[in-house]
Amino acid sequence: MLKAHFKDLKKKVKSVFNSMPMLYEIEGKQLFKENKIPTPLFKAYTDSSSIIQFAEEIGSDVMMAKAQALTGKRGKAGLIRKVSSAEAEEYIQSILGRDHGGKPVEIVMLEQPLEIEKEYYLAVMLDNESGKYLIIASSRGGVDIEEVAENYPDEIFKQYLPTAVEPFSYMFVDLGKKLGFEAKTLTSFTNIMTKMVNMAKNRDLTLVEINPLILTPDKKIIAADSKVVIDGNSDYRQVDIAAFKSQRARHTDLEFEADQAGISYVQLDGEIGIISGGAGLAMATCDILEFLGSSPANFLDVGGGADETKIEKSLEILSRQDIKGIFVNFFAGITRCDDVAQGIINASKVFEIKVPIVIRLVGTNDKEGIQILENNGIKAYGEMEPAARKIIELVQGGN
Amino acid sequence: MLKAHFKDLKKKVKSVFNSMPMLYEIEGKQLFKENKIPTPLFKAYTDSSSIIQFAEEIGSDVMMAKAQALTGKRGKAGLIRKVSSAEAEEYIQSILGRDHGGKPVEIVMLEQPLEIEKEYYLAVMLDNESGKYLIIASSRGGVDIEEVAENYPDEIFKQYLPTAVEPFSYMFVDLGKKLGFEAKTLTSFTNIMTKMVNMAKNRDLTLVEINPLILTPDKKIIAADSKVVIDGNSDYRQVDIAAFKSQRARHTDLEFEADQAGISYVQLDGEIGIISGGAGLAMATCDILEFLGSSPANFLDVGGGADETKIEKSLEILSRQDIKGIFVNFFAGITRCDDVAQGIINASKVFEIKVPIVIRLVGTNDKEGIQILENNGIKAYGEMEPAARKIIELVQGGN
Amino acid sequence: MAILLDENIKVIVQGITGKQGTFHAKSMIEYGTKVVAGVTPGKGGKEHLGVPVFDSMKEAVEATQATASVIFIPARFTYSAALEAIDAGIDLLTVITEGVPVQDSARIRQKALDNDVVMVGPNCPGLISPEASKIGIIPGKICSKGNVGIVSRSGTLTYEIIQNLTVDNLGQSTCVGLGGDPIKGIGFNECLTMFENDPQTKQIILVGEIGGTGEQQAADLVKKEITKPVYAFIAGQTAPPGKQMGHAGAIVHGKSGTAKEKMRILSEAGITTVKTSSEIPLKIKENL
Amino acid sequence: MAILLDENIKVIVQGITGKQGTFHAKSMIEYGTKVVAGVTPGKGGKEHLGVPVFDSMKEAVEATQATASVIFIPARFTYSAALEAIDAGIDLLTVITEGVPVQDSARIRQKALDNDVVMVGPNCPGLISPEASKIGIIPGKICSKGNVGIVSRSGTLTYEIIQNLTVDNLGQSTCVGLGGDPIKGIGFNECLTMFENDPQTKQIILVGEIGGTGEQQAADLVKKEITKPVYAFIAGQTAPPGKQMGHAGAIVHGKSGTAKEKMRILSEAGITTVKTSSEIPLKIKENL
Repeated sequence: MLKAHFKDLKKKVKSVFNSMPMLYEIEGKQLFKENKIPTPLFKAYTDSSSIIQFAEEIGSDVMMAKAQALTGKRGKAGLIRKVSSAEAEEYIQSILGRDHGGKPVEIVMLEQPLEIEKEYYLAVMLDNESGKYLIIASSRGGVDIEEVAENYPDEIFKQYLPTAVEPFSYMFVDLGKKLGFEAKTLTSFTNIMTKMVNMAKNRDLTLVEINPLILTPDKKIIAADSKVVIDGNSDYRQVDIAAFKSQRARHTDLEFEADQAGISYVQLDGEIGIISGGAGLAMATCDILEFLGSSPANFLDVGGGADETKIEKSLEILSRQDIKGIFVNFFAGITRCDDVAQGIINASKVFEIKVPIVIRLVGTNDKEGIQILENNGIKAYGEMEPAARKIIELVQGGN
Repeated sequence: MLKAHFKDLKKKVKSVFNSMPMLYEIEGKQLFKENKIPTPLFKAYTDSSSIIQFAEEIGSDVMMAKAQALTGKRGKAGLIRKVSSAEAEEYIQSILGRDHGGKPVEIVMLEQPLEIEKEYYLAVMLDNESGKYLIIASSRGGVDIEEVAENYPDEIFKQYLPTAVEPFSYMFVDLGKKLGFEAKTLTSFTNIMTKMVNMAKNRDLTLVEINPLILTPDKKIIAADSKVVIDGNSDYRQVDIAAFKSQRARHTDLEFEADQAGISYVQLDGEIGIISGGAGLAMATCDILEFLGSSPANFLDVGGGADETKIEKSLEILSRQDIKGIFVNFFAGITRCDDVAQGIINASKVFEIKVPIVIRLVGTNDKEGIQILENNGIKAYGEMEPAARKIIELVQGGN
Repeated sequence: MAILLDENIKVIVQGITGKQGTFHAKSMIEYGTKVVAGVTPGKGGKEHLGVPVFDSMKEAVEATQATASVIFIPARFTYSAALEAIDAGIDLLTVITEGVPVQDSARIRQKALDNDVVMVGPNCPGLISPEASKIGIIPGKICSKGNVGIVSRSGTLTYEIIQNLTVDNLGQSTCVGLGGDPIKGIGFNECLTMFENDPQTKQIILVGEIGGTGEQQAADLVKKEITKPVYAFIAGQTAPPGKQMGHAGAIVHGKSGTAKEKMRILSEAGITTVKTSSEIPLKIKENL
Repeated sequence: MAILLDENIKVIVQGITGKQGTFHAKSMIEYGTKVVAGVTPGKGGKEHLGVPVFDSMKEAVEATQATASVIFIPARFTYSAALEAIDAGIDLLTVITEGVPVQDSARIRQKALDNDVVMVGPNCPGLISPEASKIGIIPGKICSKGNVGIVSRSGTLTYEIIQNLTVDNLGQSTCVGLGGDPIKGIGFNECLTMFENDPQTKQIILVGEIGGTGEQQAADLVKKEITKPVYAFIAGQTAPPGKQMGHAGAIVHGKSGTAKEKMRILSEAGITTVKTSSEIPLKIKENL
């Protein structure tokens, strides 16, 4: 069953619209350190003096320099390299600012190189299907784990743990043995597992992935990498995590601004800007533009219960994007059509909307909303497809 | 049922030998503050400048000065008084060092006086019978609650809560209503309850008692007193609490020294010092001395699995007490008689034991223990009563 | 008959005195839902919208014998409110609130499972059995009574589909908005089974989205156990590939998260899939 | 017959490779207890005292089908060890460890109750059915087989009483040391009921202490349901009044905590109470 699903994973879609943001490796490792999960010594690069200091700290002239990025394949992109302290500065300067996955590298991490006896893969994720923590582990770590899952499905081990259960070392003895740990390394492993699950619980992490988890020749188990995904809904109670630099870096400036205003906004590269409410309808709005021969310039979901201000803000954000038209598409449930209409009118008073705009407004308080628009000389559509056709016609003219 | 049990509560014994130590009021209130349970403003008195500062802080010239003590009846003893800032210094100096319950007053707390609309009683205790948290509350607070329990048993409300359950405000709505809270005060109360239970759980408190809990004329609920009992077994994970000043103050110096060595030692006023293992046997050892016409000079339980060092330490402690004889009484289970014997021999080499000593040694490895004693010319008894008679005879001579 | 709710179901609104609670409780009452009580701690004893307000769910359930509750409470207090509803003995718990920490949702879900409570949501529009009762925020006027059952992961998109059906004289038995969060209460399969067993329901519409594996599991179930015709629409068909939940997510979910893949699997299970929501009524009418 | 343990019970020692674990496991084996396994994480696969050591209780139970475990583990790890034993499906859990945080004990106790596990301790000497099996640290050589059942809140004091009985040719059916901690597993009443139903037991001795209310509850039970003669000794008769658990403790326990009061209540229930432990054999012989 596993095998069947692993062909073309690289391009797998897991919604661009989710609120499950990733941390930088170095931020993940800060959380590891807080939770006493062993990591190599590490330090953020600040200037050349930090390199000298770090070399002293680790008692070695050789260190890893790792560009911090929210997308993978850093190794292949030449963004991770083992360097001597003499080479480090030049190498780091060469990668700082380099584009990776559409973002410039802004942070470089210095790390103690490790001697490796064996590499493991380890992940704790909050599993959507079961609603439990799912632990995934393999003794074939350090490589593309998805290929391992495809080629050696029997060497991928899984264990579920209810979220309400307090984790203890004994719960992970079986798993540790399957991975081949024994004696002292077995207890090290079960302790690390316990800490990982506790960290996930206490810090509202939806994924903690370590690949590779390293066994050193002197039988220490160390997390050599970190991939940590947080739960955006928990920002209010994980204020320090929400403030990590990666949380700003994962957005374009406009996206970040929208995010701060509680709006889900993703920049795309089409011609028509959209404003909608509800992820499903917003996606369907993008879809219908494509199907009808145009393209969305963005995904924008004001979220449930949006008020006038959010509508105004959405229009303001679109006004700063290079677009040919705006398609406002609401089927209001918890949001109210009069709020949407009022927001549009308010916005149009504050700044000029220079491109054609088509508004489709149905649902809660739609009569009131339509009335507000009509009072301002704007016609509202009742159905999505005719409205979509209209905005495309306005944008593309007679073509 | 309640009524039947409340006649002579003042002298109720709850084991002098327990490890459930109480905190000073001011320490309890520090915990309240940490847990956002509302208290009056308070401050520890340090010198006359602290009085001036505090008067400014509370914006009033009048304050409460409260001697800190581990025994009750402070009010009746004149150790609590409402004073002006001009009077405070003199009053505080008059009570500092004054004896209360066998201990000199060492700490005085300054506190903001409160306007009172109504007084309540509130307690969260870890209940031994049920193994659950037991909440006890009454709207007849501020007075002797045991009398309330006797005279108005229907106005004492109880609620049990399993220790594993996460407390939430909704669980305390019923209780709050029984106490007569409503509207805003109801939610204040349920919030306070939630915080109290969380505090008890997180800080290993076996009792949190507030009497009175005060409702002010402007409808604020405030903890005007605190009685907090901690769990000595949890000292290793509540290091800051274990370090509170009250934890030293509840012992005599000798008791404190014994406590630090893991020995349960309580000074009494009899003639024969005892060393025993197990609280039950140690108590029975005290009892038998009384029954046979003598008296114990102390209670001393070395605890389970005591080694030579603890025995040595016990003898050393007794050597500093004014006693006429020593009765060592062991029926060893997890402790080993050879360890006990060796400890006695070791001690006798380090310092002279000036009073008669009778040793009764039975149980695990008793042959080995008796052999060790015999090698040193000491005879061991096999039964408790003959041994007790012997030490009394040695101490009291031919009388 | 419909599923989950009929005209007799008694509903308590948690957070009834808040802005959203007030607005939507009113709309529910106007629709004919038996809203028998509201709960707002500290406001017990009052009346709001003509409905008695209680300080706790326990009191509200004891006083009204209601079996359902709907939560309009800010995200950070939703966990406690949901546990309170379950502790009070509710059978059907609908959580409208958006932005609930996923770990909270996981724990509510577990507690609901342990107590045989049907949980819908969070971050969902709720449910409606047209002309009988609605719980949540689905606009009542777009619905009409009939024999199409709808189960959807999307909120607003569902309204779209309901409206299209109503315009085309295809009434609905019950519409269930499951909610868009990764961890939620009941899913497609629970609803498919209920619709299969509901005499009123003759066709079933399933509205999915990219991400997750609920649609694939639904396909499995439909193949094996559902005899009524099923139609499906998946939102996000043109969405660009985005971030995934690490390799762990890939190991668990494989590539199954794309709209294209979902539609392929659903089609293979004999489900009629459509590209735009407006096609659904046409397809249903074709098959009638 | 005896209660709780007989010659067939298979026992796992948790913490077998530690100092205490080694010493007392050896003593249990020498006494004839079927110690079938030890558990020390990280030491699985070895042998210790001729017994296989496992990394986890789960493995040990699976390999040996043992139904009892005894814990010799430092206090701060006892909570986890106890939960592990319960999770592994043990029926009888004996916790010897002293100094366990009371909240931990409360939670272990709850979990034991939820899983129908008989928990003895913590801070207890364990149990022994003479000439059959012992679990814990009661010195075997002072015991002899017979028909006196003993249940005690004290450890060392119980040895005293056992020895007096043995010297006087009064053998024991089972001796249970409940432990001296405020919150513990089974209490007097569970044991009294088992002794009542045990054909081997003809007399029962109850050893109490000051504090708590277990003795009073025992008195109630004896009055109502125990037909066999019961003898009681309470330690701490001369103890000076000490600190109490605040007023809350007083409200719950009243003045019932003194030895004098306990003895009065026990006497009223028809129990023969004695002032010194050495009187017990005399009283039993009088009544034979």
